[in-house]
Amino acid sequence: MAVREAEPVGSLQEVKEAGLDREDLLGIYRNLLITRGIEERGHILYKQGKIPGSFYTGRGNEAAAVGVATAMGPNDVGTPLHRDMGVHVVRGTEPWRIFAQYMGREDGPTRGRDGNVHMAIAELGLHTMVSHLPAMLPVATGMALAFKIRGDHRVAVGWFGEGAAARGDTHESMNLAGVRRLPIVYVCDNNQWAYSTPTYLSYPIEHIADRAAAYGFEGVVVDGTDVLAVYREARRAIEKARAGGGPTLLECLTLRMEGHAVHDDAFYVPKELFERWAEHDPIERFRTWLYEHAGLTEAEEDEIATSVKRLLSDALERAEQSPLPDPSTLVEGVYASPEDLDTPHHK
Amino acid sequence: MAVREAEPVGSLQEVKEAGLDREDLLGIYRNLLITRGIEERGHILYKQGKIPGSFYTGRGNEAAAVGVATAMGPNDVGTPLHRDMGVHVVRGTEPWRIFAQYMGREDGPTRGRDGNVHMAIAELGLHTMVSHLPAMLPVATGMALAFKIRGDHRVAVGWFGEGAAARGDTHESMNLAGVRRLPIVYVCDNNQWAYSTPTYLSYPIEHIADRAAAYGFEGVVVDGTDVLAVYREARRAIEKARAGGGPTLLECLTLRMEGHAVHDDAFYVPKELFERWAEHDPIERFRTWLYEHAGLTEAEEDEIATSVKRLLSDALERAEQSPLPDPSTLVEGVYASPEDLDTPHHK
Amino acid sequence: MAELTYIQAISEGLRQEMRRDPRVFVLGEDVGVYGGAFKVTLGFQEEFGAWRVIDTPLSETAIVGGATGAALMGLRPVAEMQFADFVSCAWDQLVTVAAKQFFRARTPIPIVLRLPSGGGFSGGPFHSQNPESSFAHIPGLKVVCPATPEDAKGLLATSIEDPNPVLFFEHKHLYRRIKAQVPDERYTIPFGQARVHRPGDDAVVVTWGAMVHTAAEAAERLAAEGTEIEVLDLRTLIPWDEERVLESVRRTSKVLVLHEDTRTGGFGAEIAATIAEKAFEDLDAPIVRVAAPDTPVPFSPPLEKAFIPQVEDVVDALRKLVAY
Amino acid sequence: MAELTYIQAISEGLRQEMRRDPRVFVLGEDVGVYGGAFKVTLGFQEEFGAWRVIDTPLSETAIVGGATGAALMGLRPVAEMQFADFVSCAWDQLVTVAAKQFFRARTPIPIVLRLPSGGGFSGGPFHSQNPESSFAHIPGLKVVCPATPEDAKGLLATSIEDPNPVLFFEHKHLYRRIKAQVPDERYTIPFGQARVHRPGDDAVVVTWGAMVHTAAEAAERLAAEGTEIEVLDLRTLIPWDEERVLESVRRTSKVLVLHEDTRTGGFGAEIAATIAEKAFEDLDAPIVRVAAPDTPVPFSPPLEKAFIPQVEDVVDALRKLVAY
Ligand SMILES: Cc1ncc(C[n+]2csc(CCOP(=O)(O)OP(=O)(O)O)c2C)c(N)n1
Ligand SMILES: Cc1ncc(C[n+]2csc(CCOP(=O)(O)OP(=O)(O)O)c2C)c(N)n1
Ligand SMILES: [Mg+2]
Ligand SMILES: [Mg+2]
Repeated sequence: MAVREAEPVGSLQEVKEAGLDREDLLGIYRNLLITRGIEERGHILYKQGKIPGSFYTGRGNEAAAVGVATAMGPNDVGTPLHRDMGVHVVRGTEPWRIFAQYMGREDGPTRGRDGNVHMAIAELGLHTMVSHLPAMLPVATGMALAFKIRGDHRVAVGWFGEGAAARGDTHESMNLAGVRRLPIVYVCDNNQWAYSTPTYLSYPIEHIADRAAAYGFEGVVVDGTDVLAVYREARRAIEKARAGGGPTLLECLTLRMEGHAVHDDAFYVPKELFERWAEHDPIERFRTWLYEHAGLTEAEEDEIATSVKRLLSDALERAEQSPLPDPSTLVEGVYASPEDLDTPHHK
Repeated sequence: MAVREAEPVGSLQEVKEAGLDREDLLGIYRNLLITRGIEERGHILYKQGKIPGSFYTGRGNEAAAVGVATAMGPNDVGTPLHRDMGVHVVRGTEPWRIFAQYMGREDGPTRGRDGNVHMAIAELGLHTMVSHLPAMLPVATGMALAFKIRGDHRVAVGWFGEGAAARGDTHESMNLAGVRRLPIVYVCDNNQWAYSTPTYLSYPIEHIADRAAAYGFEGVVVDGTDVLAVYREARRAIEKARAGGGPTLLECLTLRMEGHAVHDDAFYVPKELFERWAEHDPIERFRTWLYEHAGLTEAEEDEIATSVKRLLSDALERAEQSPLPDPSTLVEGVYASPEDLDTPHHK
Repeated sequence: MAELTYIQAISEGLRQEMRRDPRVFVLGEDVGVYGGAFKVTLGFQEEFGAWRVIDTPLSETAIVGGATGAALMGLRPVAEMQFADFVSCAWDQLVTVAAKQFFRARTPIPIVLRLPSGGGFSGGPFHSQNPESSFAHIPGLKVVCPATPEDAKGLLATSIEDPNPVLFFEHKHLYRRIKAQVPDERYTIPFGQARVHRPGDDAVVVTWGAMVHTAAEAAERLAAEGTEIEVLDLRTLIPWDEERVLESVRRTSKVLVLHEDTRTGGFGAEIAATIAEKAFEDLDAPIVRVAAPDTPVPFSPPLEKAFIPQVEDVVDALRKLVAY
Repeated sequence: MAELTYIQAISEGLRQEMRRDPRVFVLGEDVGVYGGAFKVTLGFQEEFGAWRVIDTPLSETAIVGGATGAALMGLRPVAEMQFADFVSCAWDQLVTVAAKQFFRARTPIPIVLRLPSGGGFSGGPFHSQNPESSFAHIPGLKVVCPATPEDAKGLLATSIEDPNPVLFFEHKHLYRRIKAQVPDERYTIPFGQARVHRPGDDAVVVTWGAMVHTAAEAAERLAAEGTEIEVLDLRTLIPWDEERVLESVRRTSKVLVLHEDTRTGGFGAEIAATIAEKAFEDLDAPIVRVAAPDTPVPFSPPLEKAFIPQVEDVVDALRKLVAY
């Protein structure tokens, strides 16, 4: 079973068929700007010494993250990773809480227990990553198992990097999902590098998506800088899963446009590669598309840019007012109490 | 890359081309008898209460094990499993030591530290399995890595079952071997059952060998009851690896002709399946072939059968004289001393 | 009330939970038609169907991760490891994801892992281990080690109710060796409450799992000599009943900590260390530990006998302790 | 002699071993061109080539299993985990294969795992752990935790020479914070010999890794008050220098066990339990443990400060101990 390489998206008509109206498109654009904006501001905060620990961004991956998340249904769930800020944004995580998370404040989703994009808001259907890659894939697979057991029409989305594809967790997850035809979409953020490791040292085949054949389901490769193509393919895969068609492995091809983390200048990445991919900046690309196909006006563009700027400035301000966690609370909350199961999920 | 399904072996000429003369063929036959004989005697010993713990056999898998081992070169190494008694036999493990192992005696290869076929003699190029399946695949891969690093013209052979194919170890091993084009042959003993689990609950594709494509190397399916076909395919794969051609995944298709272990009556296996495969008994099949293609005479057959019987009786007698281990030695030998590295391997 | 073996109590208890709560489901290798390696779930698939008694591929990581994900979605998975030894293949899922998720995200992970553990039948290095101490060191996990049929059933119900990841160690050597009257109706036994298996004032043995019975036998022998030993069964290691242990130590002034797992870094060290810190003034003798030596579990009977603490070992150690 | 940081000492030591012994090679994620996450192997690939400094896929199991297999074939692999935390992904290979293989088969597994461990820089729950205690409980593994540049180099050489699997914990917080004169030539430091980091007779702190420096600072403060605390650096946990610890306990009669890892079931419990058993009569006070609370390692600075034992915590505990 050969992998399918997805076509780019051409026309507004095509997009309409995929279920997006003009407002949705502007919403996607806005989410792309918020996504990048959060990480750019975070980077500045980090340089200002306001963010402890390390700092990661998903520059170059915004369209892949936003595209997939936009395709998810309201009751679908996912386990996004460190390049997938866009997923949190699309699902409605308030930016001020993300900044609070970065800064280790009490109002971050992990209340200072964890940092970076190691966070998620369960009420939004997201569950926080762990560092150990891709240990959340078996968990996402278990979510899909729960849906299958209960007959829920819900889908789980599990993200992993092309580097982490090498780990056994990837295999065990996809095999179980294949055997049980679980409603799950595996999304590979293939940004061509795993820290300093190039793809040919991570895997010996052309596409990670080729491996779907090893588990009896479909593999699709999509240009991860084309938000609409990502959306279309993700939606197809999600709705197929929802309809009982089993898993899909969707590989989003991008380039990690910065170092692995802020401390890494990515000296090992050929300059020309950066230059080449800079021409495919996902946000630029979509803006151009909107001008060409959806009649985006400069006024609209400005309005969105301004409102995003304001959103982020307000968020930052609010986050900085969030207190640091109280050390006396540290030992609480290692174990859940029965009341903690009083959630809609656990009824 | 589709998997290749190997042809059965037809003629003596074909076998000669594969490097086996008539004496070799009789040797293979003899090894098949020894293999089955050891396990049959073991089974009796077990019923007599002379073997502690549990007991496993590889009935139905003798040709697969003997065929692969016969194809290995003298300096090649391997990590055979619980259905692969034939590998130990071919490599020269003395039957009396195997019986001693079964009975937990001092002269078993693990000196009573471990039981069953959890044993191997390193000097013969074999390294003992652990129960955790298939945790020896990464180890076998590491052996191949050592050969590659040193430029040795040696090959590692790693065995796994179709059930254990689901574990992450399988994936991590094959991926590393594929990336580094290591001199290794992965042999899948596909006996259609993993304990009580049928193949369709273990993996969702037709052949385990199809997965070789996920790692950029060749997959081959062979009838595991045809010792000569197994030999031919194993030899091709091993010599390809030796020549720098990288890994091969060789799947030997058989049926596990008994329960998972002695306590299991395999009630869950359809009777007709057993009946159908009983017609393909690997030893019967090869005996018939020898009569038809290699002019085996009844006298020869008797001679071999008698000598094997004697070998095993003597072995049993000798094993029963082996002492039980001295409990006062238990705490010795958890840690190696520098002298333990005074072996040809570690020079 | 019915007389049940330890394994029947587990099986009955689990069936009762599944009848009571449709969210409870079982997953593991060969748990369906085969009923699990030890037949705990025999007949379950017929009663509850193939989607509540799920045969998985040979994939401990997928089993534990899968249980974790299903728990996050509101189900109550009870996952079986075929032998406790194989949980090593899911170590990362347990310590990295399940143990830390509530602390980080406040999303509870109510999963139970059933872990047939322990030696005594020549299972060898990979079918005999007692890995409870490794997990007891990981904050976020709970560790349960019942020693009797009543406790096995009651603690299993509590484990399934508990909103945290619970490692439920079932000692294989007790499965069919011990029987007791077990209530028919559902009941729970709170975690962290030790049980006096046998009263006594001359010294106390703190232990759990199969060693409770070894200790009791040793105590019987000493009783014949006029020495009364208390046998305290911890029942759960995380949480463990520190208070009750300290009470016994204060009363008897002499304590022996006994476990089947290997000595160095075993959970017995934690108990001894806690006593040494909190009941120092009450001790009339050194705190003695009796445990397996620091080796893998050997296969051959004489070696295994030398490995697993025997009644005589405990008797000898207690005699010395009482005489101190 | 040259003044080297702790990390330079490791890097120099490793380079020296690789120059000396062609069987020694390095494997791990990003160890080649990038020189490893902490740059320990920077420039190694240029010097030794791509087949002695091997960039692996992101596969801890393949790394540890691969090292094991290569060791069985006569090489001397030094495997790097990017952070010690990630060794959880290779737990099964270590406890099931590497730890037990010599006992079972008498085939030594001379591998070294380099494990950058420890917190203090807001690394959060997955980049700050000290998992040495988990491994110290597994018979067959050795556990090394150097606290100084000299020890880091010397113990690394010993680790590479050792015919067993060695877990070499490098404390990240020491990497660039401490410097010392380190001999240029190769030298080894025997396992199982504690080192007196600071002499004293009023009480002894038994510790290892970064906590040696915390203890030393605490001891300095108490010295100003006229109390002399011995700081004993274990250097290796398996084997650990029981004799030397007992000697100090007998001399000072008061002991505090300190570690950065979490308290319950940490290796401190083993040390305390051993002392409680073997030096009971020599103790003038309860055995005190100071360790991290039983939580994952938190990210936010005030929480992390509350988690990792601080100099003040040690000072307070020592004051109470000495006054007991
Ligand atoms: C199990 C594990 N080993 C090592 C690491 C350290 N590490 C963090 S990110 C990374 C590279 C990941 O590459 P990839 O999966 O391609 O994701 P990307 O960062 O490129 O998005 C590594 C090795 C880790 N997080 N988890
Ligand atoms: C990691 C692990 N989990 C569970 C088991 C228990 N177990 C022993 S053999 C077996 C089935 C193995 O099936 P397969 O790999 O097909 O090998 P076969 O026994 O059929 O030759 C199982 C589940 C094990 N040995 N290792
Ligand atoms: Mg990547
Ligand atoms: Mg099988």
